[in-house]
Amino acid sequence: MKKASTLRDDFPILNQEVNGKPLIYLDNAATTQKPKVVIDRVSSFLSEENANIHRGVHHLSMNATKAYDQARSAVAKFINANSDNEIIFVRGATEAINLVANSFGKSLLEKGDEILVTEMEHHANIVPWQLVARETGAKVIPIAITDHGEIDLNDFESKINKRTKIASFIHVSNALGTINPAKRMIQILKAKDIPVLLDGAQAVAHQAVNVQDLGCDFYVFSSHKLFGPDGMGVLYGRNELLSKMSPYQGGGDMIEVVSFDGTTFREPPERFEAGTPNISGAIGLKEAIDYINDLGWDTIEKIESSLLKYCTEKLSSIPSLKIIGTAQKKVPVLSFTMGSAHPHDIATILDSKGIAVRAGHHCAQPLMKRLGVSATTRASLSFYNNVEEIDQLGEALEQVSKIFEN
Amino acid sequence: MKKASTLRDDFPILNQEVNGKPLIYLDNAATTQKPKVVIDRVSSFLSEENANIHRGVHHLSMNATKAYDQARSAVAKFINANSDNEIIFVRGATEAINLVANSFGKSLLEKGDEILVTEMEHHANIVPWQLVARETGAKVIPIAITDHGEIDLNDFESKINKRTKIASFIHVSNALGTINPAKRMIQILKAKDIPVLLDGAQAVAHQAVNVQDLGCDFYVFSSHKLFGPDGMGVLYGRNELLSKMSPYQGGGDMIEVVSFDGTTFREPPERFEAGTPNISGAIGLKEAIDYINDLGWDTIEKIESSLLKYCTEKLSSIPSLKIIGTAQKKVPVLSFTMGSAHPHDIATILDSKGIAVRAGHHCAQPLMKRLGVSATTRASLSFYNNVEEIDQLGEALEQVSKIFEN
Amino acid sequence: MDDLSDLYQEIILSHNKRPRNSDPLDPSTGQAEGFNPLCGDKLTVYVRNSENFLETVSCDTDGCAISRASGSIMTTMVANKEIIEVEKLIEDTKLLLTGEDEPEVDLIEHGDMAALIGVRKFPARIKCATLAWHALESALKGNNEATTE
Amino acid sequence: MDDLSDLYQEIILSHNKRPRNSDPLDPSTGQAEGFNPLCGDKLTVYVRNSENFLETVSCDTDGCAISRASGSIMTTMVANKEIIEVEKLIEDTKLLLTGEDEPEVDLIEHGDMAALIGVRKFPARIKCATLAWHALESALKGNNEATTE
Ligand SMILES: Cc1ncc(COP(=O)(O)O)c(C=O)c1O
Ligand SMILES: Cc1ncc(COP(=O)(O)O)c(C=O)c1O
Repeated sequence: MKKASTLRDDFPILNQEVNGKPLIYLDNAATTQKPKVVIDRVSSFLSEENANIHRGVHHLSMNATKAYDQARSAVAKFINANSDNEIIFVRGATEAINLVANSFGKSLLEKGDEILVTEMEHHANIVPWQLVARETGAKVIPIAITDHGEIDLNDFESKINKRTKIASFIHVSNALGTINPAKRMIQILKAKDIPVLLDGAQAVAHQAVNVQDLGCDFYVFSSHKLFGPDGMGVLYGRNELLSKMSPYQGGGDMIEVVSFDGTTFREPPERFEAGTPNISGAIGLKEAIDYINDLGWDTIEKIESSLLKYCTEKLSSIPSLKIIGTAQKKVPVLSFTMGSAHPHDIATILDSKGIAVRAGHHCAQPLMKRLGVSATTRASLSFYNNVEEIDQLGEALEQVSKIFEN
Repeated sequence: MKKASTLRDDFPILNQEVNGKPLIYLDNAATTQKPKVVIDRVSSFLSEENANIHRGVHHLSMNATKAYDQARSAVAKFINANSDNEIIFVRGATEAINLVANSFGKSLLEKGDEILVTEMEHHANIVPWQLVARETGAKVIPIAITDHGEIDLNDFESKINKRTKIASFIHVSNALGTINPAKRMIQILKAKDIPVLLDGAQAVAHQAVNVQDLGCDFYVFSSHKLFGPDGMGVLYGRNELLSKMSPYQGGGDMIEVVSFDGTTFREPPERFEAGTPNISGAIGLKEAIDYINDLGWDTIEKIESSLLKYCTEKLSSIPSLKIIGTAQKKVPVLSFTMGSAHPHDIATILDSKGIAVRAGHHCAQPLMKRLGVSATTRASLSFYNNVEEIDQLGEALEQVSKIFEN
Repeated sequence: MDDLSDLYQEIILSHNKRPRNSDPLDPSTGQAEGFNPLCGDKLTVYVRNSENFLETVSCDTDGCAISRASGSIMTTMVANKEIIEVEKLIEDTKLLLTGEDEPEVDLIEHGDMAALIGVRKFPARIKCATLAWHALESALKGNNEATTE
Repeated sequence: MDDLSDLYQEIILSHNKRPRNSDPLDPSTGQAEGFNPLCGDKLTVYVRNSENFLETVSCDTDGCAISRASGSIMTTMVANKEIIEVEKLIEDTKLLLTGEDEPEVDLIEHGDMAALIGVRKFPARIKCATLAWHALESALKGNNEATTE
């Protein structure tokens, strides 16, 4: 097992100064940093192996195709899909949800039908459904959350009815860190035959995900939040559903026969991957998955749960600071407010000390409204962070308090 | 000015052996290779500057946002757009066409309306229109081409009528190399107020493109065919049209205010860039554009036109070989057939000699049908190719002739 | 630390804590909203003016210290002035905050806005400082929305 | 060059030039199309069989030398055989072309298909060699489409 203290060295970006101070990167929920092996793999692909995939008989193309297919297999294993064909490569979680909303939702939904989401969704899991709702006459129904930032399970059950045609909710909250009881909720939904999409954008970097055990129909995430390259993401879909869905984008590679009299489409996953995909992105994502597998979830969870505990205590010791999101089960994401100090001012002050956090609505405006705040400051940690960094964060926040006389 | 003979050294991938022979890469229409500066830029971004863009107050995020915006400016200048806001970053040419078909086409088209394309389109410029046609009741109407592989301009004019609501055609043919008289065609279309999309996927790597001079409403291309990273592409749209178009995908960054009562959207380009984009891809594309600008179109066109001439002569000297696509104006793309030798067998034989070409329908099945072939072999050149490579190609094809007793 | 104390000066913090002229005007002749979708800052500027003269202004801000202070300072600077003077002040302020060259600060001309010059070192925050001024411009022109992007 | 001459042997080239049994069967008891969307190879296999016995087979191929030769050789190997034998031949051929281990070639068992063993060195082309066999399998099962992916 690797020592936590040396893990940082795997991430070249962490070794730099910002505003004269060592960089303390606490914006991992926005995007994670990439280990050197991932960056090097993208580089070596582009400088030694680059070719377009599919249809190519020549050596480079064959090898690129093989590497792309292997990336698909690695992803399938990573989330325990039943088959490689259940893995569709997209740009990111956002595109994956849009794909399902269009290719699955649109044909299913009728006027008056309901799409169940929660009050804590990321905009990526609200807006695509609103767009489909507008076209079909369906409605987006939010499940209430508690003041701790947990899904209100009573409200959840009460919102399920005969018009509920799809449920789509966040596995782990980007703004609060809450780990939702997805498996239990899915059981309830599946008992009523309601298809479920889980937005795993914030889940995959913190815990093992097993889509078959969860029982969801669709699962989505982004590579860039999983230590992999940007411009790459994954849609998992159960084959039974995927194989009945109509294409999303049209173009090369997703067709069987094209003629002006009519066109036939290939089976999934190809049906949903029109045009040249992000090949180096897929190959880089595989490298990131290999890195995580080498490290092991036990190690990651151990480091992260102790960081979460330490950081929660540290922040709680600052009088004017209020942690937003105090669910029982959390990943190391800490949102907070500090009296009259506005999150953007806090973030600017922290940045001047080399500390990168995010301030704002975290693409969750309805959640902010529900919690009665216009914005929060968010520190989101990963396994490469450490307690010294959290101490620095604490000190900087004390100074914020001083400046704003909280 | 750089010497052509040293240009190869800028492309690390070219310096390798395939099947024991030096790689001769003649599959540039499928994807181009990347100069070292591009690969290094992607690498340095990921290892020193990686952050999510927008909304980030901290140093890394601000700089990443700036670099992303600069990439947009570089693209705008490269194709002479009127404003940076007319440049939308997408995955590739395929996605760009799908975006226009959906956000522009769908609201415009009614039952019986006609979408004008040509018989030489890539599937990427057929299938998205067929999908919208299916939803709206419009029809996709192909303009005939001549036996030389040029657009039949009489047929073009005769196909324009009152029901013609959009024209979308290929600027340069990926299968034949034909450079279409886009400007002249656009003038005719615009005189009748018909909006025009130009598919520039194969044009941008061979000649300067000036969207304002061409007069098109939309222009699309892929970064990976322009010496840039994969998973990145560009939609240019005239602001007047873009600003009226409804969103394509929904999610973060493209919204103004999200609530369950209703959501408002930002102006272009953000409206059309939902979720985290391919940031390193955009930054790498800028580097590719800088590389091309340094090299200069004069140099590129000079090299390529002499390569085209040389290669055309070499291939024409092989008795059984028939060049498919003999337009007056061409980029250095040569499709051909050879008697009873099937393109896949030809490609395999060439590959055994280290020569990478493509065999098949080149994502242009209707074109193949029109020309009465089921597939062709295609050698597509770039400025880093040279006459020695073409000589090798010629020799290998002589051997193909021998094997198949043509 | 120097840049930081430059930014969060006493005068800024005081305007942030107790913004001047933050109540909606009644009666008013115009108003405009300012919105920065990148960070969520939101404000409304109210004006009471004739064709040539700006009588009074208020600015109600939901946002960071920089945007609140900037709006508050603005209201104290532009009231009771000829429109033509106000327009010049708007231009001067934009130049002060965003001009390419390091500005020469004229305490008479720039007034308390001079305190905001520290924002130049914080590019991410410049739009916070200009938001109220853009909204004022819109309100005077009879538009009712302004965003800084 | 050795791999290449292995692949394009005399016997393959001859089957490619003059495929055996390439006309549609009439009457036939079943047929299936084979299609490789990656390269466009297309073929139709026709069978005339009873429950236990395969009387005759034909294969009409629009494709490369490998797929044409493979289909042609197949028709000469499987006709006039018990279905059970044919099924074994199909399995053996798949193993010959795609099995993990380097196969031992049995000229009696594999017949002319042994000539196609060279394709193992050309992974991109293996599906060309198996396409006809997949289609035969489909035709015997009463399915009418097979694709190799
Ligand atoms: C003319 C043309 N249009 C569109 C495309 C699609 O490009 P991409 O696969 O990068 O989306 C291609 C690529 O093959 C092309 O050659
Ligand atoms: C919970 C959640 N869902 C979806 C997304 C969208 O991911 P992307 O922007 O990579 O498409 C994010 C990213 O912020 C997220 O946190």
